[in-house]
Amino acid sequence: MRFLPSTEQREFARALDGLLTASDTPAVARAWAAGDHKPGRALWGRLAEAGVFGLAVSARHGGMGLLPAELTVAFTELGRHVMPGPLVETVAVAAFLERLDAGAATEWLPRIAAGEALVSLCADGPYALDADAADAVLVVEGDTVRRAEGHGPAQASLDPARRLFRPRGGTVLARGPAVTSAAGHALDVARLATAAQSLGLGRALLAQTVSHVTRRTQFGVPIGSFQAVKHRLADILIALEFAQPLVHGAAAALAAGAPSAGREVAAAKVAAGEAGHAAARTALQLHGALGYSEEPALSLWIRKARPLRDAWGTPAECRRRVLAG
Amino acid sequence: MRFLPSTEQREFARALDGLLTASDTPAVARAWAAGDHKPGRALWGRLAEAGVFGLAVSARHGGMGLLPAELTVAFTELGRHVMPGPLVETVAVAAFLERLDAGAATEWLPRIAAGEALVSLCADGPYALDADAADAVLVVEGDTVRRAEGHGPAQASLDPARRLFRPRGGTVLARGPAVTSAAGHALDVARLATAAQSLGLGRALLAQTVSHVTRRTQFGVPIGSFQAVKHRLADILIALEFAQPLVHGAAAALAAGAPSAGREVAAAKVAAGEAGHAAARTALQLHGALGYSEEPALSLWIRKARPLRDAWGTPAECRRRVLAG
Amino acid sequence: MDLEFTAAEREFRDEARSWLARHVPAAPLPSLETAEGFAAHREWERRLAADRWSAVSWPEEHGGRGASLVQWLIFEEEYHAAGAPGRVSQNGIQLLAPTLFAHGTDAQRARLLGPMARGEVIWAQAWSEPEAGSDLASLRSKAVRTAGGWLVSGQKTWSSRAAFADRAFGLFRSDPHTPRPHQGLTYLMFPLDAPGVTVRPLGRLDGKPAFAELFLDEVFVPDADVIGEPGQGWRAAMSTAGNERGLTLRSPGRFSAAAERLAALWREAPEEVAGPLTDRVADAVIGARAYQLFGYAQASRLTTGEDGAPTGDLGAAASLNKVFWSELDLALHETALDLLGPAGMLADDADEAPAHGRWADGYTFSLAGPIYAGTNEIQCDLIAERLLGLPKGRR
Amino acid sequence: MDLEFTAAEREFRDEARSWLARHVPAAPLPSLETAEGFAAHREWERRLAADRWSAVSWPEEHGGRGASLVQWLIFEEEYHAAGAPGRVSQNGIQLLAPTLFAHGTDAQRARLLGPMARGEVIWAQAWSEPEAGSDLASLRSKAVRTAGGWLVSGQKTWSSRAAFADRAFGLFRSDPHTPRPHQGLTYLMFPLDAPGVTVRPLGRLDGKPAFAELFLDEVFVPDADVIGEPGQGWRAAMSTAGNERGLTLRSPGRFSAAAERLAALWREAPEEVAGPLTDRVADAVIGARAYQLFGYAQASRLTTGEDGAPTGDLGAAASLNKVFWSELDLALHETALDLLGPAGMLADDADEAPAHGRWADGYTFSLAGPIYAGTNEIQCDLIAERLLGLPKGRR
Repeated sequence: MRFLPSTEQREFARALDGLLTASDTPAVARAWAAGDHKPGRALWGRLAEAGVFGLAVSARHGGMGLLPAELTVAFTELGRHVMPGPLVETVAVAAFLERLDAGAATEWLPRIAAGEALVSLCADGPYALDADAADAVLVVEGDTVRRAEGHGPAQASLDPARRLFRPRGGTVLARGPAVTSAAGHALDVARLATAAQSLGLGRALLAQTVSHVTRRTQFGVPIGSFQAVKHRLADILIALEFAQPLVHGAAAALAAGAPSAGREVAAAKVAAGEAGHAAARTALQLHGALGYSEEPALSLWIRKARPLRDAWGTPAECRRRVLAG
Repeated sequence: MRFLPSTEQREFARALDGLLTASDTPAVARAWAAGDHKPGRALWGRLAEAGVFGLAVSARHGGMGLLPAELTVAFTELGRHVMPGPLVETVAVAAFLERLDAGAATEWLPRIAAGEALVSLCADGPYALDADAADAVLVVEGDTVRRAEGHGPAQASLDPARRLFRPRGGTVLARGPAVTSAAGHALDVARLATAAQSLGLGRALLAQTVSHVTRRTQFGVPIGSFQAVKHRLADILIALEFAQPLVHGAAAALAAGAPSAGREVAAAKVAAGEAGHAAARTALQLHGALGYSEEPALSLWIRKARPLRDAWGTPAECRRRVLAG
Repeated sequence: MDLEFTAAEREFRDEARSWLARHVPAAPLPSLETAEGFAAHREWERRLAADRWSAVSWPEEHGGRGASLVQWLIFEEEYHAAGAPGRVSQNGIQLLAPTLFAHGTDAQRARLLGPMARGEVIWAQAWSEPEAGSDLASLRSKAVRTAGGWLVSGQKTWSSRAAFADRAFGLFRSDPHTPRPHQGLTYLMFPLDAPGVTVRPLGRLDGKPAFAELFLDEVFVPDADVIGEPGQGWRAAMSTAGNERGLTLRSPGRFSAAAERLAALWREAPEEVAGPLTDRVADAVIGARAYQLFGYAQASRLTTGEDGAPTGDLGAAASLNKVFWSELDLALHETALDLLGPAGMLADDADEAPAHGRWADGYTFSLAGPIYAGTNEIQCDLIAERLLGLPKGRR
Repeated sequence: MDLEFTAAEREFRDEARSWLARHVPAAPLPSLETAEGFAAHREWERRLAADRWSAVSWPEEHGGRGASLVQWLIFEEEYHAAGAPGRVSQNGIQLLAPTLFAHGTDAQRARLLGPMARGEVIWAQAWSEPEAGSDLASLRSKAVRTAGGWLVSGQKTWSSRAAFADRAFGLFRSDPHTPRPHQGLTYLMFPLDAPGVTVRPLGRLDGKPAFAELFLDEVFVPDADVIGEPGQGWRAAMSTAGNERGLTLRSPGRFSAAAERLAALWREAPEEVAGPLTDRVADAVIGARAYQLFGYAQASRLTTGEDGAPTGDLGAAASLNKVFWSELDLALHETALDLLGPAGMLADDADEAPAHGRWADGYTFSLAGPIYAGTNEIQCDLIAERLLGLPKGRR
């Protein structure tokens, strides 16, 4: 057993980190929030070239098969760089269509793998993320799945880069127990990808805050020399360091098709979501009024932490799942 | 409205504080834990002379009528000085017998007021505190009350000064809805007195810890100059300062016979019990190995905090009561 | 430990309640952080003032009712229970006015308090600077003596309400050569449309322009707009800061009303959601009640004193309030959002937002609580050093 | 991110599991903190050692199995899942032995490890002194050079296991004239029944004599019982402290087993008790799993390195373990007691104590976690300064 990222996985992370750093993702996220999806779609294509979306698509549809470990690597980087858009939803739809193997699979999977299709998903609550930007919105209700025809008005949330829409109408694509089962699988993939995003988001928040408290002086010293500041940041590092193996372990369980996979994914989602949320709270507190202002890029990370914690299974839902055994 | 202790109440507190300080209560508590009740009973008599037990006994039985505010003053001091014995139980039984007005009232109330009778009570769970030391043990089950004939073996708990016994046998003293109603009233009195005890215990723990961290030096400075130490102690002060008005407010509600009294007593019990428990955890942590040792008197306070938090209504039960409206 | 209200207090409560029942707008006003909403809130202040409810604790000559502290607490309870609008005049009434009463001149009070109470002049605060947040004594913006007044220059930031307000008050360095940094500061006031003032609105976390940056370039401030002695501004400001931290800014009524709404939300939630949140909801209810009773005790202490002699000033005890209410407010709103699920994050401009986005807005607001008016870290240092007597150390 | 066990690892697990199933006593042994219980636990060590389960990671020549770190983790999981007795030999095997392997001589290893593994010699630690708790470098007990060895004098306290143990190890000041306090210390060992040693048992919080005070009056320690170079004891001790904080002392297996017992308790509890505790129980289960997986990752890192090069030493990362397991353990036991209600506080000598007082005992034990082996406050300073690179300040 060697429970660490492989050399390839570490190189994949570095490559994505480099690509995203060079792409000025904060500007992409601000444009996205303002309704300008162009820079986001352009970057989406480059991410596909780097192999991100193929990680949930089988070889026959142009992908590499479902690779949960690599998916967590990719989504950690996407979270670290506050990349906007229906990222989680697109890979969850891919996992769903792969399992369902309906006609829609042939239509959408190659386009997802190639980064040509942004697909949103409404399967957990009434809303679909970024339905206005998506090329398709799938809606799962009970044992049916349909492709929505349109959507209601945007529902603004505290993270302006995450706009929610109520999907409308559409025709049924498939129905039956296969839909329910594929949706359950897609939910696990969505949770895992969201957990990884929270983890990356938390890492970025910690790094930015460490850098800030080292530079910012008050009372004649860097505020990072105050013990109260040190201990808050130590707590965040601990939370992230112990969330990470849960995320990696959940990916391994999902890859192995272990019966415990749903529980492990739920545990990872709780730990990573709470760690990301705590990191945002601490980043805000230690940046003070600067952290509470929209203008510094930090606000992009702070605002995303709580929505990610709650998306695709609130901590409460996931805790119940953990205890359900 | 003047929501502060009156001059008389402050003088009563000072008098009890003086009496208990002069009586070496830590030695009394150690003797009590070792099964030697003599010093405890002697002090009990002096407390009665000071008027403590008459606070739950009517004038016609030798007391001053139920005075919840004065009772909280007294029990705060009893908690501050880790006075052992069935203190809460004795005043709860007094409140119970006053309401019930059965034959037992005439028999026991004058002796309680005079400090001649230690009475335990089993009404919330299977055990009676200090049944071996008590002159009587009342057992309330549903709508009946009986006086126990004996008791099982001592059940040692983490606080050796609080030994629990399962009461046995006995004859029924009264039965009917009056018993249930009187028991409900006695429960409120027991909760209020326990909350006040927790508050006093917490105050003493804070004072001892502040004194310790001011004197103890490590790394060349008093450990009280470390910000992490300061903030833990500030948190305890906050918890105690905001528990206190709840305890006083609950006493006022009980005195006024307000419909909200049960809820207010429950709220006070939660806040004071948790504050006392938190104070013990912090005292332990900041005393380090000294706090974890039995020999320093501090252990008497530390060990009593959690049992008081749970006695006569755990925080969970009391929180439910608060929300029951 | 008397919690019984006097006849006068009960009458006051009845009068406030019935006035509010008749006047509180049925639909929430538009957001305070928009020009339209600001105007609507200003109009509400005018209506409050017309019936002397704008600043109940002020003397009657300035438009108040000479209400006691307990009556003020009662008014706040009724105000929040009635779901009345946020107070756009808060900076003026709660922060500037106490300083004017303590350190201002009769002429200043006569000139400034009336328009403040009537919402005609809305005040912004101008404390912080980019390099002086928690460390307020390190202010750099300066006031240079000129004929009949001062020329004020520098940059202020996180100036709350300044995006739409009329005037601002703050501290400026009038003597750069003092041995200690909190000496040589002057407390003064200026119009936000004065020559030399540039106001740049700043978005808070959710993007709403709740504050602004102020760029000041030789803004003339006449002597009449200096409060207290030049160079003695720190003392005057600290009495204001004490008010901000302590009894006045965060009235118990706000938390009692929010806790009741939270408990109602919890009772309506399905068991599987409500069950695990039981303790957190109960603690919010208990905390709000504790804060309310603590407020009564503080009011009693200020009025009649522990020993019958009024203390007049909360001193460092104000830090207890600050930490408690800000943590209570945050916990309460975190719990509310957890009860609501992801939809709780929908903002007030989402038409499907639960309770018109009130919980989301309250959450954003609560996030600032542990930061402003002296961070909670600094408050805890003060509590430890001044109330517990722990040795001062480097923080 | 491979979590698949090798064939050798699976075989090792099966062998351990089946041995434990056959040998773990059905009824709990008497408390380790009594003379009778101490003897029973010593006997259990002998039985473990007879089949080479006492110190699985040691080389075979010293009675171990040369097990890998992952195998050691597996053994611990099985050991705790089987509900096997507490390890009375822990001070020796987990704290002293690693130091002997790193800094001892072949002769010392040959002489000391066998009896240690077989429970023939039980070791106590003698680190703390009344004035040197967290600030271990300020030790005052001294070792004075004499013919063929050292004369050791002073007072040690909170010496765990010393009430019943055979020998002790610790640090003593052999050179009082060094520029820095952690220089001039010598690491040495001595019998607890040597002339000049007085052992006074000390009760822990629940009164059980879990440690003792040692009064040392010119106790002779031969050169053969010094570990490493005289005056260089700090370095050797820190490698031991690293072990205590890090991977070895608190094995994940202990928390996984406790979390499973907690979840079982929660499932049996009535809904009104269990409901509000849902999140805390789930967090204990999640925390235990996180700690287990974190252990696998650390073992991988130590064995094969992040980049294929073994790191050999956890360094400051050991502080992450220490804070995490101690807080997890405390939260887990607080939750268990809350589930059990007041009866949860009944001690093991109460015949009605739930689970034979195991939860109560575990709670008392968990209270010490944030204190010993370097308080969590100090660990958090280390994490902030060494792992996050924050500026050193006065603590």
